[in-house]
Amino acid sequence: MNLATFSLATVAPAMPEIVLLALVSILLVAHLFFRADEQRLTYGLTLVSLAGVAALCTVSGGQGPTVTFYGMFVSDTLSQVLKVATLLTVAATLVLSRSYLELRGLLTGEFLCLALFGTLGMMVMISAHHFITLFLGLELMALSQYAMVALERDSVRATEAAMKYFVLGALSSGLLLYGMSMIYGGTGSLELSRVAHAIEQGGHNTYALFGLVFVVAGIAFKLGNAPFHMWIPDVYHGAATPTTIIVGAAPKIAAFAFIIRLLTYGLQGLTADWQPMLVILVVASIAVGNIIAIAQGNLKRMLAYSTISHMGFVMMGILAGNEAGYTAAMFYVIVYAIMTLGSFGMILLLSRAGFEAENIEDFKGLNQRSRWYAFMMLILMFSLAGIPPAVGFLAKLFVLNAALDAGYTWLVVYAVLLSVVGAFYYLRIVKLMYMDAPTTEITLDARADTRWMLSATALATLILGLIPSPLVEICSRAIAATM
Amino acid sequence: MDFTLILFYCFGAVLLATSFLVITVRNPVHAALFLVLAFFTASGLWLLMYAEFLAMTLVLVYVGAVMVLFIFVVMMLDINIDLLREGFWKHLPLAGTVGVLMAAEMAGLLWRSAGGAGAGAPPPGYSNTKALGRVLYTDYVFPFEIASVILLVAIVAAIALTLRSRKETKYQDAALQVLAHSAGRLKIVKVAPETDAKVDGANP
Amino acid sequence: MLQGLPILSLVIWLPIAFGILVLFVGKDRDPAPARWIALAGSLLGLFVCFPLWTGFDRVATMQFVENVPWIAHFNINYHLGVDGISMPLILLNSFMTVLVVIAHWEVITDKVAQYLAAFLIMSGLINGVFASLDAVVFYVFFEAMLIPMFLIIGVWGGPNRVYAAVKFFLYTLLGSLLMLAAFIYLYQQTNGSFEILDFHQVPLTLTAQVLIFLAMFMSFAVKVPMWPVHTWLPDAHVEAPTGGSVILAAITLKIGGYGFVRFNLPIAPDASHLLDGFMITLSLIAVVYIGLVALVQSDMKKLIAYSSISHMGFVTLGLFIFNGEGMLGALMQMISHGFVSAALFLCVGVLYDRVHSRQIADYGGVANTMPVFAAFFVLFAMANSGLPGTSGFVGEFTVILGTMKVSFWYTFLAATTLIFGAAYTLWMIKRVVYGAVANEHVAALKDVGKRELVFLALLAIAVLAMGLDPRPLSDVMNPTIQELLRHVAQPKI
Amino acid sequence: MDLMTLSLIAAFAPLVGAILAGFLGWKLGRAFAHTVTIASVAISFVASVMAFQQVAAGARLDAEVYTWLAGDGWRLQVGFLVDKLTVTMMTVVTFVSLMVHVYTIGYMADDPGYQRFFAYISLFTFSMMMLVMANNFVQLFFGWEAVGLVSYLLIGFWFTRPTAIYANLKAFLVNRVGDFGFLLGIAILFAQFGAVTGGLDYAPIFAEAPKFAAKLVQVVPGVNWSLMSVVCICLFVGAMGKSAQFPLHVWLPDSMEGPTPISALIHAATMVTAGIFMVARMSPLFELSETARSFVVVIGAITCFFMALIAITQYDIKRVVAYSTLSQLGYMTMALGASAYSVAIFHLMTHAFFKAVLFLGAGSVIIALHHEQDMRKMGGLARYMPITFWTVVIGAFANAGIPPFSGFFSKDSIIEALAASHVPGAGFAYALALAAVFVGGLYSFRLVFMTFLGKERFETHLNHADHAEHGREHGGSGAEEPGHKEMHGKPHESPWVVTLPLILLAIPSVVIGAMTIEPMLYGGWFDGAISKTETMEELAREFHGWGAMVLHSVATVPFWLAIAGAATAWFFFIYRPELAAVARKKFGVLVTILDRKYGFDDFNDWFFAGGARKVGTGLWSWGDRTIIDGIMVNGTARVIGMFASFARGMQTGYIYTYAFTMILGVFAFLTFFLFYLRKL
Amino acid sequence: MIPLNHYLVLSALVFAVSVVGIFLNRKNLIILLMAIELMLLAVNMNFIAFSHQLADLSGQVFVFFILTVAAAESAIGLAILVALFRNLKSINVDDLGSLKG
Repeated sequence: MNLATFSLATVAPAMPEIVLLALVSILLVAHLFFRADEQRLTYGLTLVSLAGVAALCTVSGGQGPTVTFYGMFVSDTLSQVLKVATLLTVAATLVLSRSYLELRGLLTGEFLCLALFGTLGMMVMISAHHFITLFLGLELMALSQYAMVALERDSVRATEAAMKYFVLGALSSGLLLYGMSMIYGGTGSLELSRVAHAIEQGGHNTYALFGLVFVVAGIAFKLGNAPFHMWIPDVYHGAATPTTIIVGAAPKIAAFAFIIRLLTYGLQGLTADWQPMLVILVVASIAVGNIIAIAQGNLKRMLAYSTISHMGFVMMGILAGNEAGYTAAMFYVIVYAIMTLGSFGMILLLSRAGFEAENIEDFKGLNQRSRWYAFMMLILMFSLAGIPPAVGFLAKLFVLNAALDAGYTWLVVYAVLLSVVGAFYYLRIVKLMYMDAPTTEITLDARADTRWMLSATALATLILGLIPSPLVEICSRAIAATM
Repeated sequence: MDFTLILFYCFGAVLLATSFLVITVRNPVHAALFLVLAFFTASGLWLLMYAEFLAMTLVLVYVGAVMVLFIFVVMMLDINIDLLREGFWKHLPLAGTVGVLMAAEMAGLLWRSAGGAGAGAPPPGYSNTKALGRVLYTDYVFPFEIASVILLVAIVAAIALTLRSRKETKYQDAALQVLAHSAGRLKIVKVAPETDAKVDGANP
Repeated sequence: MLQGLPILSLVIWLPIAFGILVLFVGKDRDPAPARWIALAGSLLGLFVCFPLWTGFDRVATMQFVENVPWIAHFNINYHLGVDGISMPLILLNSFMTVLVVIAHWEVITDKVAQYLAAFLIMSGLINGVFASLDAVVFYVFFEAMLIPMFLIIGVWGGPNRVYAAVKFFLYTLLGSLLMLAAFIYLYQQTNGSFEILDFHQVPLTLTAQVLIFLAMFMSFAVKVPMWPVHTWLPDAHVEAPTGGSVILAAITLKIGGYGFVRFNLPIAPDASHLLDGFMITLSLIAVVYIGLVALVQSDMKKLIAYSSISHMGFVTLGLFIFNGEGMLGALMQMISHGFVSAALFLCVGVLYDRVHSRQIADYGGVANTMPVFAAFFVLFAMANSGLPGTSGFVGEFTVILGTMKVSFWYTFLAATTLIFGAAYTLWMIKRVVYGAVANEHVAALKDVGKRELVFLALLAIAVLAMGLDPRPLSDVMNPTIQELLRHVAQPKI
Repeated sequence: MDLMTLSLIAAFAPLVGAILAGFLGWKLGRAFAHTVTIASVAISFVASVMAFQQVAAGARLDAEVYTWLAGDGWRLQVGFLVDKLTVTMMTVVTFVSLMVHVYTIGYMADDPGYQRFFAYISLFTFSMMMLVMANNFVQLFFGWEAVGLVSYLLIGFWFTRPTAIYANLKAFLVNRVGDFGFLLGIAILFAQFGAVTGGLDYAPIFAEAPKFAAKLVQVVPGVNWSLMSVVCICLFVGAMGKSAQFPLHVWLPDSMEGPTPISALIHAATMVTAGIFMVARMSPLFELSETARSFVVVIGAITCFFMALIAITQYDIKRVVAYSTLSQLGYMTMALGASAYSVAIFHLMTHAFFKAVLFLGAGSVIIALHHEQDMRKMGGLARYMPITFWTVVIGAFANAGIPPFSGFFSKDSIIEALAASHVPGAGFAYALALAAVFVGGLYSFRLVFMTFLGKERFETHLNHADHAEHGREHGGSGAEEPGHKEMHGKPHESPWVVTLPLILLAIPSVVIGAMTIEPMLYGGWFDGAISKTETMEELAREFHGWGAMVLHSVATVPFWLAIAGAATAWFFFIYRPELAAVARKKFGVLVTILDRKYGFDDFNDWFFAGGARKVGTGLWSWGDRTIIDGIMVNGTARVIGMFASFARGMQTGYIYTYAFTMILGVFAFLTFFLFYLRKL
Repeated sequence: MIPLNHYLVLSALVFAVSVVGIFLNRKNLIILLMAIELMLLAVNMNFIAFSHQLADLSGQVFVFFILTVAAAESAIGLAILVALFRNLKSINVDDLGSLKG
């Protein structure tokens, strides 16, 4: 064992993480020196950091998987793409929520630093090649998020949500770890490639199978699949809307990476065993998400339930167990992140000082108040509902295609039927915006950055719907490089 | 049945009993103390597996730090203990059934699994701590760094969540005082005089 | 003049581009620019359709083909082309869009730009539906079209518009999603092709065919609509603004019929043969049952809506008797119904704009105050009852000729439309147009203005021209029909 | 000019007239409207006469104008068949139409819809020409429906009258029932012959038909019917509708709501005879099915006799004539059934003239009395309007079949044909025909006597209560009519535009029978157009010239029956007018039955109209709204909604529920693996 | 020596007890946090048992990290608890029900 084995070459693949960590540390110290009304400097630096790291991601990292840090860390096209997506999502979240946070005094250095720490956790997860890094990345992300949810600390709702999130998150971590321990016992290794190798060599492996059950449960929790979904509505609802986006958008990308690394790479040999479990998750998620969402009057809760159903679809792509399925799921999850940004961004846009526009009723007559944003919301809602030409449709199409390819015809039909139920509540929003009279005459006075970012996300769903090929290509290349 | 096995059963029994008590006793302070006992027995069990470093760490970190924190918080939050046990028996049957069933399923499954004699004692001169230390800063340097970040996050989070300036405390901010000027304090409002037309309109 | 241009793309995207332009240019305060731009857009849209007619070779192959990869990874191509079945429908749609723009002029005063944009965009999307040769592209247009229509019904509709709009949307969505599942299945079967023409060729087991047939049936039967999935239509029609009803009746229903021709029949020929009894039964129920239901409607639009269902029953009947007469009749009926139902809805719109009621009971003796209008209304009513010399006759007659080759009793039931169709239409005419002036509203009516005269006259010319000389149209359709019948006759199992 | 050009001119000139009058009439005025339409119909008439001459000289036209629709191996065309049958019809139609056009100038002088009316009748002439000149079934059907359309428009011409718009709707729908059968017949022809004939042209179908004479089809499974019988009966159902044969006759009396000129033109002389013409045209088909002919003869007999009976009890002058028309159409139908097609056409022609006279005469009376139609309020008019009187008398004589008026020849030939026919039902028909001759004499002269002779009742009629009662009695027919309020002085003869057509039509009513019976029936005039039949041969054997026929008639039963009818009328309405009321009371039940027209209208209103509405309402409220919308559509939505609220309740908000659910999930997975997959 | 399955069963039982503790306890959030610690203890025991069985150190390293994370976790958990208590004046699990449905 020689401590001098570290060289730039071994560290280079992890450069984005390292840079980000360095920047966060600087920020953490620096923000203490800014006056309370100068926090926009911290904010600006945060955005710059995110953008810079994203740029760094695009240049560093090659095609094939580069494993470094003694098998702890892998850099490949997948990680590159997902990291960029994550970083941009977080950056977009911050841009969207700036005015909201400022008005509520939440735009503090702590908030931004925790957001960056969470992002770092996601990046670690995305590049994980080892159970330990998977777990640590997950925890880094989760702990930051627990804290961020609770950061609105005078709010009963926020702290309650944080508590629930924390307890259930810890429970799921426990389940995940228990599963990992079993898999470790079954395969004798914690490194994913060796785990995969051991499973392929080993034939029937009770420990690994036993562990698989808990691992899948843990993953399902992070992604938000029923019956492990119950934190989602409460946390989405209770957290301040920017935090909701932080919890709801980028982490799904990371969770997807987690699944790819763990299930489809590490436990590839057990595909036939996790597929039936995923079927149950998909069936339950799509039903729970779509049906309960109908009964919601709070938009954040409704979107939370819609998340559950969307994650059911993502799982369906994974379920297919082939490259096309993973590509579809990846496409779906990225698209979903964009749609989440947009739809929650609308809530931010409509909110004012002392007013949360989170009830569905608040969208009444939006078309009269602002044609443009009503239209943006329309695109987003139809995208979420999976109606072309918005990209949500293509995402669903690819996933269904993969599932059908894997022989799950009945599941496809089932998903499709429940999508109709789902379309109902998205339509309800559109109906309120376009077909009801506004209850208030207050004009939308959100700041330009929020407005531009919101329009950008909404238009992105439309443009991606019309020109999806580049993203599809990226996803498929990323998945192909990993497999 | 050799001695270690007996030791295992003893520790095992105590561990199970204390864990059960942790979740059932009325007083959270008692629960914390039972948890401490559980950790101690667990550390004993780990020693049986020659994981000396971790056994020590468990005692030091958990008993020494974490559980103290727990008890501190329990003490800090003035909680009405009597209320906390309401409805326990009501929920026990369902929760118990599921728990027992699950435990039975898991235990039964694992009992059936390949027993394995277990590895023997490590070779003489082997230091568990040394071995761990060796890999921790080489093979596991990356997770190690991440773990440190996690601790940092915990610090930041704990401070951000709990540190607060009390409302009743009065601070003087000299800078603000200097910056004060008349425009911020005094506002001259121009009131339009009532016009005749209005009077006429009101009194037709 | 337009040689070498991607005509079908123009046909699709030009109206959409104008729609977006209108959306941006249009101000709620001053709708005039939006109106003129929309008119220009619709006329231009119609203009670029002309090469489709003039340059169309009367053969069965796909023409004006454009094929560009869209999503290469899934082998989805932006593949467009028209044959003798789709081309007339595109013309019909572009024509109707012009009418709708003319018809809205003084009627819609609320959110004019959005209204027009919705119609222009929808027009382009519908053209896309008819021109797509790739299943996914088809589906995109097919679904996207729902959005503007949903808004049109829901925003500019009547009192119960929201219920109607949502019902319309969900009904249609339910059907179409199952079709999507079928498309995906076919994609697997063809080893990765979404080409509709490849779907036509792929061999399938009977079970698969039946399932595919039923999945697509759900989609197109809702669109047509066939009994018993028709109940969205009366609601949607009644609540929609006039323009919405026109497009809904004249065009979107045709998509259902078109879907059967383009998908069900050639993709699942054996299932089509197996289930023809089922389809014919539903069609005949539509003709008879809906005919009777139409008789007792007290709302003019509802009556016409039910009459549409009944007439569309002829389309499905004609398609599933598998002979040239039936098929030609069905297609003719589709075009004709486009003119006639649009005309009737516009007529009701003309009345509604003046009296703000659609109830038959609120009218009576309209002919006294609006003689010119009454003449048009009666003409269209006659076309609706299938009078020879009007377009309504061509399809019904040909379908009846074809049906008789299959069964006397099918024909017998189908031909009852001669009686029912006349009964409900003319009874309405009797109560609305004829009689003494019923109330002061009717007494105060003003006859149609120049603008209204334009669209009524255009439709009247279309109805009569098609009734008197349908041959050019049949010449366009026939080669495709023959090819289709040949294809359907070959088992695919 | 060649025949094709003539045909085109004859057919389309009225269309041009109609279009000009219709579109420009409102601008260019009344004179323009009637000038242009009369000119166009006159042109058409001249062209028809020229065509007649050419055809008489042996020319024949069977040619396509354009292909209407084509498919694989079949095409449907618009084309003209001009043979002797056609030219006969063309001449009659255009002549009567021309007369009616002229007459209308007088009759409609005060009407605000003057131009519209001219446009309509010209359009009608065009439609009728298309019908008679068709060389194929499609065009025939076009004409068939087009005349129906114009009839609809004209019956409802005074559209503010509730009765008029009731009548026109009824007429259209009843006709549609007939068309329904007609269309089925055409469709069967196409289905059976289409493969060989490649379309629906007459010539190839007639040529092919004999090969199918023995073909059987199973319309009702298990029952073999002759194909030709099915076809012919279906086609005849169409004729029943258009020619108002029992039980589809109900529309014709109501159609009298229209202005009188069109009653004359459409509902007496031309359109209603389209069915007769059609069957005659189809004679090659009907000759192949005895069953069908038997059906035809029975229907004709029933119509002929029973409708004549109703005419006796009617008081509305136009309705009397209308029922008389029904009866006469019954004669023609019987002739068709008896295979005496040319006789039917012959009667069609004579009837066209004399019935036009009767209607126009009645119209003349109606103008004179300012739109009074009730015969009880007439009487003694002969002295005020002699021309009308004499022409109507001629019409009545012809109608009653008194020699040597034209009606005699045709009617007597029909009775002869029935006697000679061997088709089943001919005997029955013969008996009823004879009875109808008596009734015909009775109602014809009742009309003449009540209207023109006897006491003058028109001065005292302006009693509103009375008027209202009368209105009810006739289905409200006498309701408000423009300009009908006060009687200004005595009635006087109508202007020349009214009387001239009367005279011009009365002349052929007298002479046409005698002039044309020989060439038309026995001179082989219709050879090649109408099938030669046994019946005709038998009649030909007995025929020895028109003079002999007149002389011989004195020795036959029909003659004396007609005389007896006339005498009875004289007895009751001139000699002992008070007895009429007594007889009415005595035969109360019978009179009620006749007054109620055998209850057909009530039955139709109750069963068909009411029934359809009931069923429709039922299907709508139960089928559509309750079952499909209520249970299936909204029910599904409700169930999902209920399920959603229930499922929502599971999200209790308590951590332990959430944790419990998660653990249950894990537990389920474990159990699933352990017991279901047996993997662990 | 003690067979592997003994450890596994023991940790499974502890795991089960801790899980039951989470959903049985309806009153005291602190007990919940303790149950979570107990759960991690069970996991750790598993890892060490396997590590011992396989004579592979990585399991023990994992435990090391788990301990670290668990400490951080309890710190954050308790911080949240304190924040919650300030708002709610209670740490009764039953009082945590304002977000539901």
